[in-house]
Amino acid sequence: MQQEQNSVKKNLRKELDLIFVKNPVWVTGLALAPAVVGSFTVKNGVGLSLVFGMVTIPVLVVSSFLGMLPKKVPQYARTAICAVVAALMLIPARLLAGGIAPNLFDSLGMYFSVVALNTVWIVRAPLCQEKKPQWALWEGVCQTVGFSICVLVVSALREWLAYGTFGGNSTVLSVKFPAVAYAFAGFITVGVTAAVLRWCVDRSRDVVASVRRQQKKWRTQR
Amino acid sequence: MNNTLIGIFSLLLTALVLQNAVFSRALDITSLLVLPGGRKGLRQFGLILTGITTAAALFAALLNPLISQWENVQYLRPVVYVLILTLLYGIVCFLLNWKKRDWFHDHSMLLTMAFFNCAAYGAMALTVYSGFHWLESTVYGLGIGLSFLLAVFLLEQGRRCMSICNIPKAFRGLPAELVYVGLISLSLYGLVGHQLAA
Amino acid sequence: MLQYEPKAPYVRNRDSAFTVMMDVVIALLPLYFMAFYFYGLRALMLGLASVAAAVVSDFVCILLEGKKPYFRDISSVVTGMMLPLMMSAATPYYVVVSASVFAVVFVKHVFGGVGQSAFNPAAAGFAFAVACWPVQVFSYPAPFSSLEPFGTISAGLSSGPAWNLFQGGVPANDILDLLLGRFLGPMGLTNILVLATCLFYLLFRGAISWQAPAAFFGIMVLAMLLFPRIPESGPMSLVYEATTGMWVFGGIFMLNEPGTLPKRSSSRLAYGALAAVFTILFQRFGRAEQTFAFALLLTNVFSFTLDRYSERLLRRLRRVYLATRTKLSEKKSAQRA
Amino acid sequence: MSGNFTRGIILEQRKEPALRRKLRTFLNANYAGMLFESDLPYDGAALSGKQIIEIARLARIVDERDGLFLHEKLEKARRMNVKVVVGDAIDDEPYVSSQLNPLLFLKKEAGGGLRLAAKAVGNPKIYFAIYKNLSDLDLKTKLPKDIDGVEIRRIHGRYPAEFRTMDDFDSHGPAVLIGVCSLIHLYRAVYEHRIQSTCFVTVAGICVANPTNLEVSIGMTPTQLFERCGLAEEPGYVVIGGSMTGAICEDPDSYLVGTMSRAVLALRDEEKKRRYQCIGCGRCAEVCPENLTPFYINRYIELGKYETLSFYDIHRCIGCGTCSYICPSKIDIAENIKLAKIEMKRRRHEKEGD
Repeated sequence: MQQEQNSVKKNLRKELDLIFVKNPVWVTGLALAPAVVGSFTVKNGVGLSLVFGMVTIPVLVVSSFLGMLPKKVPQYARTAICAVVAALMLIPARLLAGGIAPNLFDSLGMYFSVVALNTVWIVRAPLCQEKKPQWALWEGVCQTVGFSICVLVVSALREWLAYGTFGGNSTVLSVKFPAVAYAFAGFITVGVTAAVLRWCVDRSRDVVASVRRQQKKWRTQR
Repeated sequence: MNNTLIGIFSLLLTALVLQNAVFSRALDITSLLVLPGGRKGLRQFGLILTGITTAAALFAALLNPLISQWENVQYLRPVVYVLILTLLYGIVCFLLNWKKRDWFHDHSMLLTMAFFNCAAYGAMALTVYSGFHWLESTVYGLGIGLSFLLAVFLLEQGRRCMSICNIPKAFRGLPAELVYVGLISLSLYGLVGHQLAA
Repeated sequence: MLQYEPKAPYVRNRDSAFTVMMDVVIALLPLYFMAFYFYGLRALMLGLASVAAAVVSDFVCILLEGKKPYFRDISSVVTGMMLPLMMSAATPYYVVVSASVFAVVFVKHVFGGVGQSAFNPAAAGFAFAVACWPVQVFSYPAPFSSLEPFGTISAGLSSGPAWNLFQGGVPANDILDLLLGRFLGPMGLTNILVLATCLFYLLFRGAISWQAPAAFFGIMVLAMLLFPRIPESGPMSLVYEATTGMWVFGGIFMLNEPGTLPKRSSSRLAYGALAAVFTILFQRFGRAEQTFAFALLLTNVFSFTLDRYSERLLRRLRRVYLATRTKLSEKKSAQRA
Repeated sequence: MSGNFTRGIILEQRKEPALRRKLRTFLNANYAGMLFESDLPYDGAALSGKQIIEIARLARIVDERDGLFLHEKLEKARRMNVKVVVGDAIDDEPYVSSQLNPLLFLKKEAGGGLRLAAKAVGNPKIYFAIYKNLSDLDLKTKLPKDIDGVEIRRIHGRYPAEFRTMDDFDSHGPAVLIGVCSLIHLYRAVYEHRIQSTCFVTVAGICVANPTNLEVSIGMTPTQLFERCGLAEEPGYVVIGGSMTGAICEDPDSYLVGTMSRAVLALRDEEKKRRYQCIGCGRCAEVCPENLTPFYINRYIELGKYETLSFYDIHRCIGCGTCSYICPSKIDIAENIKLAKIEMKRRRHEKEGD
């Protein structure tokens, strides 16, 4: 019983790493295309995260169910089923996006649909076949949160610098950098924020390690 | 005849440089940056991708007149495209699994990444947005694939150059490469000007 | 006895990294003098703001990297001095400052600081400024018009002869005015005679090598003479392009930036030629009136590769040379025997 | 003349006061007794080639160019049927004139020694080789056209000239280079049956009051030499060998000057060592006489990527130090390359050992 609880905790914690330490975009470099070009306003960022969640979570869950199929079914057939699911999930995502903001689809253009073919599920779906459905669901949620955080941070930064606004509301910024909304600035912004994240993670690791060392010292002194 | 040739050539150049799939649209940047297998793997991937984008663009152009009469076509178009890709993927995998089992076993992940990919989808979507007929869209699809190969070539130079740079620890690897690609994109900006990525 | 251990050789050249950079700074000073002569105090203030921004951001970056700050390195001063010269004298301060911050932080220090930059910082900074504020960068005040050092500019701004060329027309300026730099243009690089003097100073001092500029200017001049982009004769086109284009300044100062220039002399020739080809292509098909900075950024990508190919060629030649030499000597000894 | 177009650096020679001054002797007490026993006659003309080689062996003469025994060198040259014997007085490094000065002041011994060596090898052509630098306009000593009837060839061009000497004599056929000092010792061995117990050393440097060339007994210490020539000030550091390729002498009181020393320099600890970062100017590649790219070699050494170094042909490096000389950032490129070569050899041995 104790062991089971421990493993549950361990699993929960392991997937939580996806939010910062193993962030799918910043650290692993998956699903970069929408994060780089699509995210130049916060609205776009919200839209992208929404589609990402609506596509990735079901696909990962379905993939874990596909793991229960007999071994005779080849891997490529399973991937194809996942792709079909992803494509079908675009329809409700589109409807939902239209409900939130009518012009969201137009401002995202191609990148709205490109999210359906994001590399996160292409890489993770085969690995999710060995997982139980609830863990696949949890992983999908964590991936979505990680992706959303990245996209929201990048898009907020870019919108603020490019248009001097935040989610459409004007803020205090006397100088605007219109070029930050362009594709090249997207690359640079994602790169620099990734470096900042890595720097923070390294720093926090150092801090945690030093705290642990200190605790050990006290314990041995006692 | 001459005019069509010139038109096709200029279209190819446009797809290669002016609307480079990687530098101005960031399509497929993930496979460019994180695909394992080194230089050789990336080149192989680029070749496979070129074939796929060409075929996908051709199919999209052929299917476009059929589906454009549907109701709510803008809802269904992406779905149809992904389904076409899936179908192509299934057929190719089946054939390869049947005929060249060993090769397929080694390269199945590469193939999956190349099929379910922004570039393949982008080739289909962009040809339809631009209203090309089938020859033009095939050339455009080829151009997208070739532009990925061009990006592979440029990034190879960048990786070599960065291998002797004393890059700060936080930037090493992915972030520095992203900034590098961004600066190449900036240099191409002088050629393109600002065009909204469709 | 010794604080440190000196290593062989014990006699060293007097030039140091400081003096090499200082030569470039000295070569840039006459351009600032010209800018001051044409546009008054504002030109100098722009330069000062840019240099200050570059130095401060350089300092901050070095501290962030956890290195020791190091005041003998003045490469950021050079970057900061180059940037405003390429822009209009009426450019707002924030344009200049953000361009130099971009150049130092996102181009120089991301790739490891001085001497290791994969891209030319000044070119990237200028490209960023053009991408963000093309209007501010490319609308020029008339020379000798009084500009307020601070605050908004009251003098009228308009586009210069470079814009005419970009549009495919012939500028209406007097040739003498063009040669003396009295036309609407970037604040520091209109006078081609001063630029030529700077080139000769740098070459004479050994601060730059002759290969890259020779190949670059050779091809550029040939292209301008043979394939003019405006309906004019070759020599006239050359005069128009050389006086109004940024490529003359760029070929002297930015192309020869030591960090991005290839190291072998043969690859320097190829690099200059490649830069010229890209410059011409960007000029013809580009979407801005000054595209040299963009072309140079693309050329920088190939710097390391050119060196590598040059090295590979040299290796091959060396092997062939050694093989033939041993063969010859064997033949000789066989004859003697 | 072809040397004028080679790569390299133009160096200030700084030979002058030492080169102009007379060669002085500074010997210890037992110099007079250093003779070997032999029945051979004290006459060069009466000796056969083999006998001369035997005398060189008995006198234990060491060539100061490369540290080989003279008799071994001569024997090898005899076997190879050498066409040219060159008396080497190429002091291409600044301050050093310990071959040139004896050549000018001991003309008879040098010329005679070269003739003897030529006889030992089998009567080929003979020349002396002197370095003619592009910048030695300040040289007050007139260099003669011939020494004791032997023609002087001048090696032209920029600093690393010694490794180029062979190319100048290549047209004649195989050549052998012998240092002038060992030729003088050969002459003495033949005519006086004297064992080599002395060597020629330049004592110079900014801190030396009277820079001079000395003939000293082997086994003196640098401190003694400085006492002989006088120190203008306390030296910052002492260098044994040339100013370009020599080594630091850690302890001038106990180091023993030998045949290969060539020069003892007392240099001022002038400027504080300023360390700059590499600015990537590529001057090292411009001056490298072997046409290597020291910039990349140094960068890869710093990164520890030793496997790439063979691509840049690091084994062709002759260690002349031009790259370190020219470097505006004062990086010790030549030293780094030297250490890297040792490290690469060690790794190769380790690999073979496994």
